[in-house]
Amino acid sequence: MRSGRPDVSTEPTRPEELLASVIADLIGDVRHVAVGNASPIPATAALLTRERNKLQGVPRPYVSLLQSRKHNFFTDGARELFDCAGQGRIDVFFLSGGEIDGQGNINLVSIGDYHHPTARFPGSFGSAYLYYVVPRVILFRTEHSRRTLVEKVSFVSAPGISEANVHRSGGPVALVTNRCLFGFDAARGRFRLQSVHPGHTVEEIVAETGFAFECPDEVPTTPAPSAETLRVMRELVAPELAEIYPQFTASVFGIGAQAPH
Amino acid sequence: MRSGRPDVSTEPTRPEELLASVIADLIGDVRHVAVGNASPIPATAALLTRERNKLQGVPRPYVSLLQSRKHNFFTDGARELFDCAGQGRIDVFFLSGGEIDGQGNINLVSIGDYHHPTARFPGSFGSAYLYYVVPRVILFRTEHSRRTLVEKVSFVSAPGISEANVHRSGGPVALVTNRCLFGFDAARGRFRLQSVHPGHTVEEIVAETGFAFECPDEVPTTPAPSAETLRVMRELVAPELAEIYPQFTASVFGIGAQAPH
Amino acid sequence: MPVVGSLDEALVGIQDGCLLAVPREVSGVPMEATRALIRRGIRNLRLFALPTSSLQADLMIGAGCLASLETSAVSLGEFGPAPRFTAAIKAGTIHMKDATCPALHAALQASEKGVPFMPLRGLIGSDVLRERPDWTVIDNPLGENDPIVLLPAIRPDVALFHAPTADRNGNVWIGRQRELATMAHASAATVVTVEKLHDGDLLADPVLAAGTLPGFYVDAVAVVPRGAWPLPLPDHYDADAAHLAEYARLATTLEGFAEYLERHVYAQRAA
Amino acid sequence: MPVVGSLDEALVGIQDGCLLAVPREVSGVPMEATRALIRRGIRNLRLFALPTSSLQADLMIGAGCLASLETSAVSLGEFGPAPRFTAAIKAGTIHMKDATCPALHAALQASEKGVPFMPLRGLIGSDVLRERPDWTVIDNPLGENDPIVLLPAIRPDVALFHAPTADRNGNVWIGRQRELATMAHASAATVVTVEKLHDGDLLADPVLAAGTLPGFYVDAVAVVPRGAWPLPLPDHYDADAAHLAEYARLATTLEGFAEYLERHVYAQRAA
Repeated sequence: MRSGRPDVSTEPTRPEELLASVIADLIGDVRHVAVGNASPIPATAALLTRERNKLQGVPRPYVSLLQSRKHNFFTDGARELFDCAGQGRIDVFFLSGGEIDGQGNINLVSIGDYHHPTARFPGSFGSAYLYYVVPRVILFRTEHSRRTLVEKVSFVSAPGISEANVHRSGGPVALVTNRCLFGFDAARGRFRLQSVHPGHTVEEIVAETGFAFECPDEVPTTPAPSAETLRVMRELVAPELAEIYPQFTASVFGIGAQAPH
Repeated sequence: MRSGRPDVSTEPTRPEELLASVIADLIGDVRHVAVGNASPIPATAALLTRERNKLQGVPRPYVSLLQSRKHNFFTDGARELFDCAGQGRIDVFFLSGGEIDGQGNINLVSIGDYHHPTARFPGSFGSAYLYYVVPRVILFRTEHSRRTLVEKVSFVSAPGISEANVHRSGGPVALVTNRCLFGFDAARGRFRLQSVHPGHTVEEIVAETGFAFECPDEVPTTPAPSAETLRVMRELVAPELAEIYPQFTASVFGIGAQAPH
Repeated sequence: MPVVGSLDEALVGIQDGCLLAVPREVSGVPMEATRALIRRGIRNLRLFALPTSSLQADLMIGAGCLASLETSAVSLGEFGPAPRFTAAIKAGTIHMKDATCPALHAALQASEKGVPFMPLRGLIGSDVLRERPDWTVIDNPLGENDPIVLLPAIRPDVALFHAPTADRNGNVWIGRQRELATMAHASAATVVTVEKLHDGDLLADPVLAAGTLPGFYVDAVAVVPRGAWPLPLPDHYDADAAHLAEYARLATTLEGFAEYLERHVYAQRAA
Repeated sequence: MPVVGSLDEALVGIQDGCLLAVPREVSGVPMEATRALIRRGIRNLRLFALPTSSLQADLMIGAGCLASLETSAVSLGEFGPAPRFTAAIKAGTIHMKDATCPALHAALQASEKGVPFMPLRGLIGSDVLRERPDWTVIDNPLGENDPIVLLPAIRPDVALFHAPTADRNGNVWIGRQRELATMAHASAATVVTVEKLHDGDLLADPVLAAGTLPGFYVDAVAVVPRGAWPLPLPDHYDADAAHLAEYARLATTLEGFAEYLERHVYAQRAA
């Protein structure tokens, strides 16, 4: 499956690899990570977590890639993911948004008046449920701009925080973008700048972010993935991923077209 | 499978055959008849209905014998019968009772104070649901006595009638015993003697029944099954039934021990 | 007993204005049946896509078949937004009932169980809920100061999907796509297209029976090889990526969409 | 990952006082596991039998293992009443929660879906409802003057059942017995005994996968050939009628029941 590529572990880190590494560290030691459709970087991160654990003899997490046949362990139909999450069995999920605001609200529906929108996105998918019941929801948006990270979303597909009497066992823990990593403070309902990716600056983050966020005096640089993490991603994860993300694995890892279906 | 028995269609009608024939006529032209556990006579009646229709080119009803593997078409687990009934897809079901009273209430639980009973039956099974939602429930009790047919049951597993505002698309249509056939008048909430089985009398029915019932001046005798009905029952139904009721088919139809499992 | 016959016969029960339930992309989308309905000129359908849709909804919207759409998302996935869906929403030409996936599953399960509603967690504080006057918030009667959403049961007139195989008794093998069973249970009628007929009785083998929808839920079956094309039928064939890319390109304009319809829907009229 | 090991290891998680869910006679009753629990001297179990029980409940009642029992019926079927159950109810030695089958399914489905209750039709006017203070009647919030019962979600501590096979990943083939999946989904832990191990991955084959409970719901698996005996494992073996008739005869007296226990439960201690 490696199809005669050069020794991959010495190639420079790609931006997608950095983000996958950041996300893998956010996943932590959990039992079950589920990844929705059209999420190649979170899928890379989930499989990276699993493969790194496996190398250390830790037989978890289960990784359910909902778009995959091979990596999808559900047998009770399309509702099982949601039932499973409602049971508290999905520890980590990923959500994005056409817009994300400073309170962690996400908008997957439309811009402007809902009944006369100026832009329409696909729709809320399962967010209006999963955001409430999955303990660690990692927000993910590669376009970090004032267009996507806004003060207040036009439409709340799912809110970042809820009133105290609303049943809520889950919610956002972090927001990963192409420029930085924000942590989410659920008690205060706001983001906190946690690290800035190599090549980016705090000033740039402030300028490109439409919402106010907590900004410590010292903001570390996001650590680059270790050589071992890069090796696991490139040699073990990428071939697994090629089944469902052939274009992504081809462009990022240089494989995919040859991958088995 | 007929194992060298004499020509069965000339043997006299057995009481079980009469009851099965009566029940088959009550079933009518429906889509789906379900039969619970430990109900060999209703099962005979349901299969008789199907086989007679089949001979006339009518491809119904489905007959689900819940105790059977071969005659059980459910694939969604033990709940499917109830869901299916809730959808209005089960047209006929059979219920019995340790006690049955004159309002059609059935008792499958106990005699005396519920918390200190003098007798205990197995329990209500699905009756407290199916009695409400299956349009034609046929009550069936072979022991017709003042012990079983009572004025008021000790415990209402399921009521014969409900208040007007209670969702109820089903209920009892008849009560078949070893002595007679009662129809049930849902509007008046009482039974009406419809026919007396050969060899029994109206006086006997009155004497042996613990509840008051409507009794017309002229009560017909329950018609004996036709020769064709007997033939279908003995030649087509009995072998099908032997899978789940070997003792019953052996004693009534003289087959069963030889039946395939 | 269900009728096993031609596609046109099978679709007779799907009439203008009916509430039609269809599955998501990976569960067997009845694309050939969809094209046949468009050719027939069906109108005012109320489409219920469980829980999301892609090419199917976009095509029917573009062809003017839909009065309303209830689903949780419409997109062409890696091929981009669904152009006719997006245009219709912005123009206000269809009535959109935005939902969230588990709410649609739960509403069908309510119908499956014969109950008037199903409760669901989540939703409270979202604009999805705000825009659904048919969804009700109550205080959990078994709790205290605990708001919870009740979703009314949805009973589609017809469930329509594509599956790998069915037998002559109308039993349909659905495998892991168990939401198709719920969809059939919840609907007044069910119409299925299949790749091929199975010889024998699917219920006779316990292993096959475990993945089979019994025929008494099924009204009509038609054999339509590659009936999900250009969408995938999982474990059987993949999506036709080149075709979907072509659709995504053409459907961005009205002219391109008309060209697509002519070439890939109406040109098959004789079929 | 579930542990695939010995029966005693698998049963470690089933402790005195726990709420234990088990299936009906035709869905794979874990009889050898039941005997092992009796041998271990388990006490104060709260047994939840979905939706009915036979030998299993009777045996555990007679052996003094149960504090309470929630089910819709207990009987030995064609072998007559369940003698120890009947005696215990009359003597008032266990707490009986009489139910009706669909209510037990619905209460587990509530837990499966993570909702606090499930509505159910029927029941109103029955003494089953009267004797269940935990079941609530409300006026349907989406209707008018329409009383409906709400059943609180039931979350068993452990689901325990017997199945034909499992693989080394803990995936369990349950076939049509889909209430076993709901039972596992609804329970905090699941323990399964199986006839034999399946070589390979049950989820790798779409046909087998359709009847498989995924391993992430399963905590422990033990291989116990004929683990349902003397009850049947449908499609695999029938009930042992002679043995059940012997049980029915012996269990009518305390002495006979003690003799049965000694001969068929305790005598296997070494096994």
